[in-house]
Amino acid sequence: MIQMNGVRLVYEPSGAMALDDVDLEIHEGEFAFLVGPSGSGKTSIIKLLTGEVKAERGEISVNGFDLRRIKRRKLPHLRRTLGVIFQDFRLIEKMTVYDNVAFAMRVIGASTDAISKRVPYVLELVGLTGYEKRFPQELSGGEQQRVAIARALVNSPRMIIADEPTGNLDPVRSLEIMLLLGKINELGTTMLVVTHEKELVNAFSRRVIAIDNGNVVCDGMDGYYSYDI
Amino acid sequence: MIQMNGVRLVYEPSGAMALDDVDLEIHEGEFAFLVGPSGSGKTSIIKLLTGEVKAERGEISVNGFDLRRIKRRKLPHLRRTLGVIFQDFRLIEKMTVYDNVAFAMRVIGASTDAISKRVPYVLELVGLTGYEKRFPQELSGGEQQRVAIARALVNSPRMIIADEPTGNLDPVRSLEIMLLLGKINELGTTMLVVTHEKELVNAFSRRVIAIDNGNVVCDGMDGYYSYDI
Amino acid sequence: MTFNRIGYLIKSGIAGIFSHSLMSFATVTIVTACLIIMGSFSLLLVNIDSLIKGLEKENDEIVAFVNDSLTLEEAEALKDIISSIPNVSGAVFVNRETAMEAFQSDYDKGLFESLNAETFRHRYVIHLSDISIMGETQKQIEAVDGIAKVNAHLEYAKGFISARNIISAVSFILIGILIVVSFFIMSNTIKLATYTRREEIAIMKMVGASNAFIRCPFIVEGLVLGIFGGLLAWFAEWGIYSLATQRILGSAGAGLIKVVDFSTVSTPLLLAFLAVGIVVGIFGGSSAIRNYLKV
Amino acid sequence: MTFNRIGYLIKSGIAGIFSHSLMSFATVTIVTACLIIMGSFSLLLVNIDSLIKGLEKENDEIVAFVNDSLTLEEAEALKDIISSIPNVSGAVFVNRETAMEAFQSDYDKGLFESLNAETFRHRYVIHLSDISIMGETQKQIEAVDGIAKVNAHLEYAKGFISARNIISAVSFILIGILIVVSFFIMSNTIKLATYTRREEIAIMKMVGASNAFIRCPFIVEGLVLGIFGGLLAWFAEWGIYSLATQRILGSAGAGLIKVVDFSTVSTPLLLAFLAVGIVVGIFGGSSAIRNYLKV
Ligand SMILES: Nc1ncnc2c1ncn2[C@@H]1O[C@H](COP(=O)(O)OP(=O)(O)OP(=O)(O)O)[C@@H](O)[C@H]1O
Ligand SMILES: Nc1ncnc2c1ncn2[C@@H]1O[C@H](COP(=O)(O)OP(=O)(O)OP(=O)(O)O)[C@@H](O)[C@H]1O
Ligand SMILES: [Mg+2]
Ligand SMILES: [Mg+2]
Repeated sequence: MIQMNGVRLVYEPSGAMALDDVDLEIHEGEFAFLVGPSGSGKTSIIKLLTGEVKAERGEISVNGFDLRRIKRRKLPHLRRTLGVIFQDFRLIEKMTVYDNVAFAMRVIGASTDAISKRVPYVLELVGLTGYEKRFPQELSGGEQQRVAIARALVNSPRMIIADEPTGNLDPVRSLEIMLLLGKINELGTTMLVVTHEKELVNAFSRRVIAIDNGNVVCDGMDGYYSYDI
Repeated sequence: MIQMNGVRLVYEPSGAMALDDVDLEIHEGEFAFLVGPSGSGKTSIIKLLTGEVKAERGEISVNGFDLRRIKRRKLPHLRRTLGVIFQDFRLIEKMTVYDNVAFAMRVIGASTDAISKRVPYVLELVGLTGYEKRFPQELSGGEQQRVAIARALVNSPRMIIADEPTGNLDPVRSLEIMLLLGKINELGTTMLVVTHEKELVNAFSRRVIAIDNGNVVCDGMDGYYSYDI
Repeated sequence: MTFNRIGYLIKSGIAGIFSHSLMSFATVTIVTACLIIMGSFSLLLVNIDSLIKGLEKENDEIVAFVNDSLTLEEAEALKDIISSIPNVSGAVFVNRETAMEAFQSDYDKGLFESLNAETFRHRYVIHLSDISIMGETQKQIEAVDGIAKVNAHLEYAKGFISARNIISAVSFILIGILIVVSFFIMSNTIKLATYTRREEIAIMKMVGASNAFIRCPFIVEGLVLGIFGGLLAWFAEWGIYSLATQRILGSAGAGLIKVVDFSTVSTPLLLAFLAVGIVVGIFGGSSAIRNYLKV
Repeated sequence: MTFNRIGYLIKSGIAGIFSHSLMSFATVTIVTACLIIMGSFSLLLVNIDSLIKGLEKENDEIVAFVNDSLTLEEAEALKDIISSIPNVSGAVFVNRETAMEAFQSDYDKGLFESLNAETFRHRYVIHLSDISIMGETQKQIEAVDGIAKVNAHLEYAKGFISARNIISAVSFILIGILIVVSFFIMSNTIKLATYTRREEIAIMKMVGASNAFIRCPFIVEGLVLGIFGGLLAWFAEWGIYSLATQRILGSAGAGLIKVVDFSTVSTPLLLAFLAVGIVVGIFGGSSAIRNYLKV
């Protein structure tokens, strides 16, 4: 569950205003697309939700954590309830594909047993069976993106936040991944997906939140990629 | 001008075969899309063309340079005839947007005068006026991608090679960039564009080279995104 | 924390050493290098100290002249009294004839042939335990009934004490510089080595890892590197010291000098090296990443 | 290369120092630290050397006894001959009366009161320029007509020569270790510092930059950091040395010891520091990136 009220975000030291008075509510179990032109503030919203940056003003709450008042050492607890697919992947270069995914499970204290069962399964879901021992630099762009997706899924988190999860994937794979996210959502996981893929958004008919220039400009359940209205 | 004959590429030490017996010819002034599923070998072809990796077998020639026989210290000369937009952007973190773009001009020995005229013009073309003093980490994903595009254009190279230049851009920006590349191609620049954007490929009706699993599976002038035939 | 988890943290700490091999190599070699500098200097000081102690032993002589009025027997009887004075480690009685012969042999044959033994006095040649209180001991001996006069080379004693003072001052300063500078070098090296991993750490934080979970492998890594650096430095020091002492013993002043054997200092040196290595490793490893944990 | 381009390369070299401030800071401080260690040790050696030279000056005395058969005038006339012997830096004539008084004052008043001045001989107290050839000079003086006998403390001379030999052997070894270790530390540091920039270099290569174009700013950067490190070390050494000498002069053995003034060594020290800094900077800067240029 996400709740943002009157949130303003300014990046220092450049003083660039990334978000200005954003109100947003996403309920438990909902599936929402977040769309908007390049530089409109989509990634900034995600950074706020994960506690990577702090809002200058406004209330933010994610999965019951109050981001305005959270203590630094509580942040890991919030993050463990989230599965985030980062726009720039953020894989650990010195770890293999397997370890990158397994790391997210180790962090929550999963047993070796659980890890060795779950990781191969998730890697298969994103079509990376056989790539376990590769390092990120030995993968194609799309393969790296799929490792990032696998890592976000592996803990079956309460909420998945995906920042352009299919930007480096071909149309067929993109559809597959989006269908997978849809299925996971049906099992109860809240889903927030940033994307530029007009086709996919239109085909899915879910809630679409459009943002432009740091403001929510459109928020409809009809599900059309139409931030330019 | 690109010519590849019977090219095979194997990545060591994993021994992964990325390309297997690829034949490809792209003429001076041509505009070609290169499409294919994730991990099919598109970026690998580009790495071969820029001399970043060496083929295990086969002949490659780019803009008159014989890649099989080129001396290491001649590589910069080849690369200066190319404008490459990398899938992972490859911006220099410690340089501002302006310096990242200007660096490509400094490399070829351009005068300060020429640089201070050309760089702002190219940044305007990709919609980044006002972002000159920012560092790459202070930009959104799409903005970083546009810096990479600007750097590839700034020297008006003989050939532009773009690896998913619009993967992080919204549909409107994507179309703008693609139209820009089309216009530059009309002025004589050879253009090789890797993309997953089915819509754009179909709208452009140019040559489409489809690759799958390290092989060219389809090469048609009719211009349809259809590697799955 | 479960057993599994601790095992993983230790394993990943050791794995970190290999996956960042340049960093590990540089850190170990620099730690080793600094320890070698500190160790070589310490061994030099140990040798200088033992050398001075040796010289003191050879120059702690006091001569106490016996009153002319005492008979030979009475003079000899003073021995017990003198020996019982604290700080006197030994007293040898020399009668006037022996003293004269010794005097004459110091000079040209025949120059003092006419001398009469009566000109000389019975005497005691006394050695001390601690030459720094030679003055007081001299007064105590003078206070003995039957002793006429005590000749002590107080200026030698003063010289040795000054030499020791100066050497300890110089050592103090140089070892101070070495320790400060070495820790500086080592901590900067670890900072450099972890700098390249700030992204790794940031990603770990974003995936929900707690600070302790991230820090633990770093500490294990630092510990292992520190121990390794300490051991390496110890072996290197052994080799260098053996070569150096061989060279010195082979040189001109061979007879004059005694070097401390490596076996007598090897254990404290090893312990010191390991301690410094471990402290630097653990402390460096955990403090260097502190800045990167604030994500 | 145009003027513009050279200007850019130099500018970007200096800019590199600031944009990689942690790297630059660590490199400069480590270079400085190593130079301080080397410098402190060299200054210590300079002082020990000057101390030994001073002690030699005080112990280069030879006494030449004049034949009894010569008259006072004849004995005094030998002075010119003795002074003309090479390595004799000074000869003072002492007649037998003065010699006897000096002898008597060395002992208890009255003990040798009965002595006759005739027992003593006229003599020359001779000082040398170089005590290492004391033996030969002694023989040359003995060969002078009218000289009966020459007393020379050959064992002192031998002692000083051995001391010098040992000290130079120890210095040789320690300075060798210091130089090797310091260069090792410094080059490893530069390797670490440039490691974080391998991506930057790879990107530059991919955009068409030649090796020279990439290397040049690195060399400028290394040069500036090296010079800076050298200067910093020099100032630090100045401060440390002043403090150290104050402390030593203030300690017990103040009278015994003379320290070399910093001003007499400051120029060679500065030149050496700058030279090492520049060599390490340029060489380190260019060699460390060599591996990353092969893209
Ligand atoms: N660290 C930063 N410092 C300064 N400005 C920043 C920083 N990060 C982002 N910005 C600016 O904030 C604005 C919003 O950025 P954000 O990354 O949220 O965009 P986005 O919607 O994710 O765009 P894209 O689709 O291109 O990824 C942009 O104009 C960007 O330049
Ligand atoms: N350095 C490497 N070492 C080993 N294998 C590699 C390396 N780089 C790429 N590969 C493999 O080669 C194949 C082709 O990779 P390439 O990057 O060319 O794919 P691509 O067509 O660009 O895919 P994408 O659309 O996902 O970017 C992939 O299976 C990838 O795993
Ligand atoms: Mg974004
Ligand atoms: Mg690719």
